[in-house]
Amino acid sequence: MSTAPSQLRKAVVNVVAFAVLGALVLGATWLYASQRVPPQPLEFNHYVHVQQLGLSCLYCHSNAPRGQSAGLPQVNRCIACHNQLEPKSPATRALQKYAENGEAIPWVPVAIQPDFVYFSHAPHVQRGISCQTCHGEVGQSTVAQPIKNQNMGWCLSCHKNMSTPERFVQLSSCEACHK
Amino acid sequence: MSREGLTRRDVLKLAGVGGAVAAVLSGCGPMAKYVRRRPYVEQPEYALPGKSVYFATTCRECPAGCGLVVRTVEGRAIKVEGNPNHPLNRGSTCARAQAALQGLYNPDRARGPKVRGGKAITWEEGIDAVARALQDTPPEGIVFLLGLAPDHLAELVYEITQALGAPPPIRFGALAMVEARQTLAAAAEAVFGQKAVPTFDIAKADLVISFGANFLETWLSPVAYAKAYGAMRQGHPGRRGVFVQIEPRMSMTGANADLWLPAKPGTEGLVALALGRLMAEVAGVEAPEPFAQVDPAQVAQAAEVPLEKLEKVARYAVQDVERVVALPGGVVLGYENGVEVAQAILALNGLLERLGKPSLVYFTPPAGGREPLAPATYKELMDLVDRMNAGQVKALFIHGVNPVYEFPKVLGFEEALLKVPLVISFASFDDETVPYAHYHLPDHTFLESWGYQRVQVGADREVLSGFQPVVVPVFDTRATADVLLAAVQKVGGALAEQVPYKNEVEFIQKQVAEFQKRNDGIYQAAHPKVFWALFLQHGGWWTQEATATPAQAQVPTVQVGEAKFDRGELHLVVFPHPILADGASANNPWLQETPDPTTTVMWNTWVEVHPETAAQMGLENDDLVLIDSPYGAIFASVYVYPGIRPDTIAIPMGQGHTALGRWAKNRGANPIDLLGFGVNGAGDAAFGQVRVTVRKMGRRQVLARKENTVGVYGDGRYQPVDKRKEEEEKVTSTQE
Amino acid sequence: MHSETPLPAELHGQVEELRKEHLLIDVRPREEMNRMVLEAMEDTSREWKWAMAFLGLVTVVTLFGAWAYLMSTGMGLAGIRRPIFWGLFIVSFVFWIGISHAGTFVSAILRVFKAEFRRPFTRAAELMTTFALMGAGLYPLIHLGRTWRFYWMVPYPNQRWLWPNFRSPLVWDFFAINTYLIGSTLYLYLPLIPDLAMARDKSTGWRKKLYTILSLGWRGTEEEWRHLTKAIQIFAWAIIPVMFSVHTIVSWDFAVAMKLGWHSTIFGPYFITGAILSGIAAVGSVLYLVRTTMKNMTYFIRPEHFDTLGKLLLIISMGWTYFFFNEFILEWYGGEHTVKEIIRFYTQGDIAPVWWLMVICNIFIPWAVLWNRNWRRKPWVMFLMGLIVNVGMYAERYVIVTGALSRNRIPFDWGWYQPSLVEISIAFGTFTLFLFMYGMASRLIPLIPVWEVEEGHHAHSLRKVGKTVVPSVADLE
Amino acid sequence: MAGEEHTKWVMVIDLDRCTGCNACVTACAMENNVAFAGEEENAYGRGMHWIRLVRYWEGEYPEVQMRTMPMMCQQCSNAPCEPVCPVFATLHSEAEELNIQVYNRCIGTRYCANNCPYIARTFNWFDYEWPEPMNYYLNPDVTVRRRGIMEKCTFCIQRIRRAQEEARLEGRPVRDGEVQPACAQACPTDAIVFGNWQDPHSKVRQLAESQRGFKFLEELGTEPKVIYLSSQRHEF
Amino acid sequence: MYGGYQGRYEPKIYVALFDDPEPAARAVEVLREIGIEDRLIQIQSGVPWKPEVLGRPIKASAVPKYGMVGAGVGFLTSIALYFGTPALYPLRVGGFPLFTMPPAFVLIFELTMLGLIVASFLGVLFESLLPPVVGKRVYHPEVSDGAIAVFFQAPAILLDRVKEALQQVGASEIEPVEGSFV
Repeated sequence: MSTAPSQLRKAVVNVVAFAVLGALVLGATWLYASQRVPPQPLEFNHYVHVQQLGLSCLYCHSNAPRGQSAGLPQVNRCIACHNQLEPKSPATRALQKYAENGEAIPWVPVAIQPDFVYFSHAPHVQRGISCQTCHGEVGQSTVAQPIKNQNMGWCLSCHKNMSTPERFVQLSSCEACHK
Repeated sequence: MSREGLTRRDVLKLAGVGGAVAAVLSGCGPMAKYVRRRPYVEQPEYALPGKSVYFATTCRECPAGCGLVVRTVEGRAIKVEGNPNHPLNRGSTCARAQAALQGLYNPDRARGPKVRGGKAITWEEGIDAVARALQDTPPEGIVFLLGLAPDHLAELVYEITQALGAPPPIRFGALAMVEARQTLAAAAEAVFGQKAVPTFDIAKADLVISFGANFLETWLSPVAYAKAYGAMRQGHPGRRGVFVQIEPRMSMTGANADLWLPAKPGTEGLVALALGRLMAEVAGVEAPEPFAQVDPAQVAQAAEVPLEKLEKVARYAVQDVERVVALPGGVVLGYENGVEVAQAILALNGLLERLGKPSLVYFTPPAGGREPLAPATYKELMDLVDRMNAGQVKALFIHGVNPVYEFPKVLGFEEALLKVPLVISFASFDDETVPYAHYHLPDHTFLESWGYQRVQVGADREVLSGFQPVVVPVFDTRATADVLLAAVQKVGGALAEQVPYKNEVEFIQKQVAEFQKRNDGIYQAAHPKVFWALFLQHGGWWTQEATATPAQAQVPTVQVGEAKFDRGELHLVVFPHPILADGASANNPWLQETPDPTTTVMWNTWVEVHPETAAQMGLENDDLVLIDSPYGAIFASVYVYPGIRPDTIAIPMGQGHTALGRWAKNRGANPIDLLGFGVNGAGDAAFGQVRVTVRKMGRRQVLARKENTVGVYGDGRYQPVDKRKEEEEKVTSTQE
Repeated sequence: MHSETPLPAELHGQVEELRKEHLLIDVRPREEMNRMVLEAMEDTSREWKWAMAFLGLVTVVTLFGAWAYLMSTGMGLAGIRRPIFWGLFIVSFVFWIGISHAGTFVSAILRVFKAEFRRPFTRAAELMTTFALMGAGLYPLIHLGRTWRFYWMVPYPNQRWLWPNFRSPLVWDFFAINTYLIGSTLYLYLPLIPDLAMARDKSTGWRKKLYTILSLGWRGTEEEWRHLTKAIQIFAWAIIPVMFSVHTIVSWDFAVAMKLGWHSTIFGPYFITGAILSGIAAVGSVLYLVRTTMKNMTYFIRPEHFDTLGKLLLIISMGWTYFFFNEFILEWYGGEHTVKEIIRFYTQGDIAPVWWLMVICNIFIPWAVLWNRNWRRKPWVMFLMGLIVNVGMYAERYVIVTGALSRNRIPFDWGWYQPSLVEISIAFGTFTLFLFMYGMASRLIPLIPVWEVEEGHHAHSLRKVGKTVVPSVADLE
Repeated sequence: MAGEEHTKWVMVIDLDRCTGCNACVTACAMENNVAFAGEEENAYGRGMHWIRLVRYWEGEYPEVQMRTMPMMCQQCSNAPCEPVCPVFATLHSEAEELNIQVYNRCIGTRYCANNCPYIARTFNWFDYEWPEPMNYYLNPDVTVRRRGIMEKCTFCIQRIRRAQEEARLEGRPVRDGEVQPACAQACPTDAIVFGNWQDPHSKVRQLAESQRGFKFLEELGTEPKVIYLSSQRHEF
Repeated sequence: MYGGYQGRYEPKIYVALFDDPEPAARAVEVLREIGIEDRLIQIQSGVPWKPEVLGRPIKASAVPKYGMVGAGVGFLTSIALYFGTPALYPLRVGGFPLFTMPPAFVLIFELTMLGLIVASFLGVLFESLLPPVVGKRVYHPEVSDGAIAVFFQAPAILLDRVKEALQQVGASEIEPVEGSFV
């Protein structure tokens, strides 16, 4: 007779099981879809350059305060130091090969904007936003890693937090980034 | 963007262009889908990723010489803009200049030097071939066939031919043929005493009477004229210029007229004289000699123009307004009596001057006092073909012109070309002439080139408009001037002494240096390098003040006579396509896709037929017809066009390529093939005397148009097709 | 149980008369009806298999194949062009939404009004609703330029800070169609449960397993019946306004637009009437197919049904004509230039054949034929009428969607529309999809609601309970 | 930025100056990466032009007269295209008072295009190609649209934003005439003028107050931001 | 629970089949007279006979309540969506105010109806405990052929008395069945 409570229990178990399964599937999809660390042509170590040697980000990514993209270092900027520093290491040899051939190093960009998003470094850097705000502590890691969840909501929440409501009207207007 | 700001700020950036462009191409942009991202090997100081760099240069899509500013980003040319300071176009551009980037980045461009048959060679071999040609050919057997731009190359070639003792280069182009520049110059000599193409200052005019001149489309300097047209209409507060156009087929220019008079072809000169006589009558003075000889009523009847309209125009010109100008152009110069017709029309200006009206005609002072090499006449071209056929031409260099396409078939240039033992083409594209060339040594397109153009018409001051490369060459092409100079070096000896330039830039710098001494330019500099940098930065050199003065017009004695016509049913008007012009850039897809202003047709050739004529012949829109002239025949689709005389059909130039690339090839028809031999007094082609027969082919070939095919006639009220036909039948039956 | 007792000879005429007025008076025992329905359902003959295989194949090719081609290549494969941005897809969408009104109308409205003759074919009509709606629901997806982004219309929390625009009629559409699809599917399913239980009890093998799952353990206890009948009542009342809202909102897709020829206040009722017209016509056609292709169906689906449907069809056709007249006469009378152009285009322009087809199929032929009782009672006539009216209604949607778009305020940009092969293929594919789904369903679920038919048998019998007399089954409260 | 909150971009088109030369059409296409569709597609009415010249013939030969009118998105204040979009792919920018189209948000219902009384919108029927190296000229400031989405004139929003950014970095308001859409920049007769309505000294403001000014289909209540100056004709 | 028999006999469920509602109703009456309460009787049938006809207690269904609750949830959801999302993320279209009432009614109506419909359906399932998640429940397959099955739970000691009484009112057979009522 008194089976109703056990039925309910079973129903609850069913629902919970379904929810967990769904969450697992969705989570796996999200993990799959999120960005992962790409292999680079040269093993550049950000930690050594930034933390140990104390180089500023702008030394290599010199275009950030002036242009749209921060820019990737030219070969001769690397060579300028590496002619003296560790000229024998395999990575430096590979670097020299690029320099001798006059080729650009085919760096694989880590922080990628989709085609339909227009982001310019200049206005952000000129307003004194540090590189770490968006790119995280790249200097702490050996290999540059993409920042998770750098999506539209992330941009908007930052725009909202860092501006006045009047200014946010402009900063949240679609055409600010989508042209 | 701030154009003023840029020119000031980018002085230094532009100064070092020569060496720096080499590294520019390996840039990157955010368009990941289309362009690979790569860092610079050596980043030019002026090129910041994502920042635009602007280069001032000159348009070479037609010989006018408008100033451009090209926006580049990371070594790629992104957008052509007008140079706001250039005295000719003042920041504006036409459609052709806008689409020039599609010529620059055209996938169908010639990608490197070749010999006949398509085998690739090195530039060394190519230069050797040129050197051998210059060395081994007897000088009188060397012929340079050049287009109307660029002037620096023509001048360099002129020096080379002088040094060799060869005949001077021949400059020609289909556009020049229908513009009949020599006719205009000849007529101007008779009226203004100066043998050059005059500029008509319509900006200041209260009344413009144009006889066939399509000055808003392709004529001489269209952007400058369009600029002036805008000023004429609404540039002066409280005073709106009025515009009368007299031509058999309503061109885009005519479509903008307040009054469009479709005079019978061949009567335009008489209409001008009648108009002059009427003006004199209104003014109450005795009509001068050429005007006195006509009877306006008779002329109006012969020209099928209402006399009352002519009277009103005459009265308006004399009584109501102050500044009046009359200009000839287009098809009215294309009769055997074209010079006389032009004189009659220009004489109106003389008459008006006698009636106390100010002159609105001036001659653009040639830059540096040096007239650019005048274009050749049709007659000279026929002579050239004769010489080729006679085997007198041993080496033919072709640059900037596509004779197999642009010259009427009836001239026999193709056959003559086969008799020339050495033909070298410098075309940037694999055009129709290239297969006949033994060597194809492709030049850059103008956005990769150095050079200058001496502005000849449209500017009120001396203008030397400069070109500079805005990007590094996309393909393995080389400047023709450099090739010639390298060959000259190779030949050495007296030739090298007389033509002592190391390269093209040195030659140009030498020419430009002449202007350093001038103190009336927009800039001065003591050091040649700084002057050169300023020259590049400004996109040329011109004087600060307008120096052109109004030309005093005479009233010459003119016997207009009668225009002669071939046999045939209908008059033929061959006009330069308002967008494609002569078709040299027909492979720029956006030029093909830009609708024709009057018909909105894109991508094809159409035949304009008057609705009545079409009804009589049973033709409807898109019907394929065969157009047959005594000299050739083409197929094209009918466009029933309300703005054309019933006894006339019109076909635009620009299409009908059999080569030139994927977007131009096998598209439409080339009406130049219909033209014949006739020349006028100045030696220009009498292209207006051709008459044709039209035959229905019983097939339809639908024209791509922007307009829809219903509802655009009349006030836009839709009529079902069969009903319209009924009405047309009614019209024809009442006529019978 | 009612056993079949031989009737006295003198009563035959009387019974015949009764049958005409109250359908299915010649009752058969429940076992026999069960057997007949199951026999029809389990009749997976070779012909049926071939037909299903063929229909399935054709659907895969013409609908899904063409859709995949369209999606991978671009909307340009369709015949639409500027300024006619909507074409056959939207036409088919509106058409199928219209068809989907039949089931609800026949089942819910007749249920609410306790029209007894509905009983044998409510399920056949409800199935139409569900499948037609599924077909219709495909079209908004097919016609999207970027189908793979359709989920942006769904309101769900996301990182973009963006929600659907609830002011857009397309979002209303989205909600209305989903509500209607869910509602009508549940409305189909609820009365189906007892019949599935019946099938469970009487079948073996995989069918038994299937029906065990589908019947949800239905036993027919008093509790279950109480809740089920209550729920069916609620559904019948609730689904009617939803049905009206759906087609009204579909009509608002057009009516709210700043588009002459669309911007009409009469579109809501006009579309609903048209939908019911096409729906009822389609019911006639489908019932004919069911009756002729399935076993034992002549007992359940009878000329009386066709007769009644015919009367309905005639009435609705008149209603439609009334709205049609309103729509055109008023716009024409108003005399706005562009509207006149649109009407001229309808009646004389390129689209005129379609417009006149609509008038002939929706007015002239039904009016001429359906007055006649003898014609109405002939199933094949009603089958043809169903087809003709549906052709007419397809034409109506074609005219409204593409015709009005062909004329606008800028004569320079007028145009006209020609459907492309891909569009026609997809439109055709939904017809075969519908037939395929219906054919499959006819062999998988009892197409006749046996319990409702039996309920109908008892419906008019009053039972004495103690001292009171009550109707015996719940429905006749 | 002072004054920036009150920008209202307005375009004035002087039909008396306009010759119908179509330079604006080409300029627009080159600036905004507008695809070329080819002959067949254009013959079928699928040109991608963001701006077109609407042309009419008036009168009968020989009194026939051609009228042209450049027609593009009128950037209506009450744009009929906006509310019908289910996903906010086209909406009103409060910052610029412009009607904007967000390509990556568009799902391609094409409702906006049906609802536009100016027929200003074009649809990407296919993925259009710029064969290498023609893709080099593509403007990096403008999204290259893929198949299945709507596009339309944006008043060259990328130029507006660029000028604003430059002005802000230099700490000054945007000057009159500093922003020019590609069509206005190219126009050989200066028929198209662009500027900020809120600036009482701007050229557009002065021109727009001309007696010749009118807005196309103004009676629909869309409040377009393109003001046409009617053309005139001297009758002989 | 079972009066004096409790603890001495385990009650079992039996079924009696009837063809018509009248005998079934009489059977129910007989059972009640014997002392078997209504809650120990369950009737299964192939058509929804009215409880009055079968002499069973009349109960109201809870399904409408589910429906109301569902409608309420739908209504609140629609309000939250329609007024909540633009308030959080204001986007302007077509010169419309941010909150336009006429479109709100559309959304409110649709979601309310959706809530009503779905909740009513779920109500049927919940109230009838469908689908079964417990063990075997009493059932007789002849129900689907139109028979009326009267299930009753009675201790064995009463069985003979019950059988006799039921056969008097016309039960075709009385047999024990496995399973529970719910």
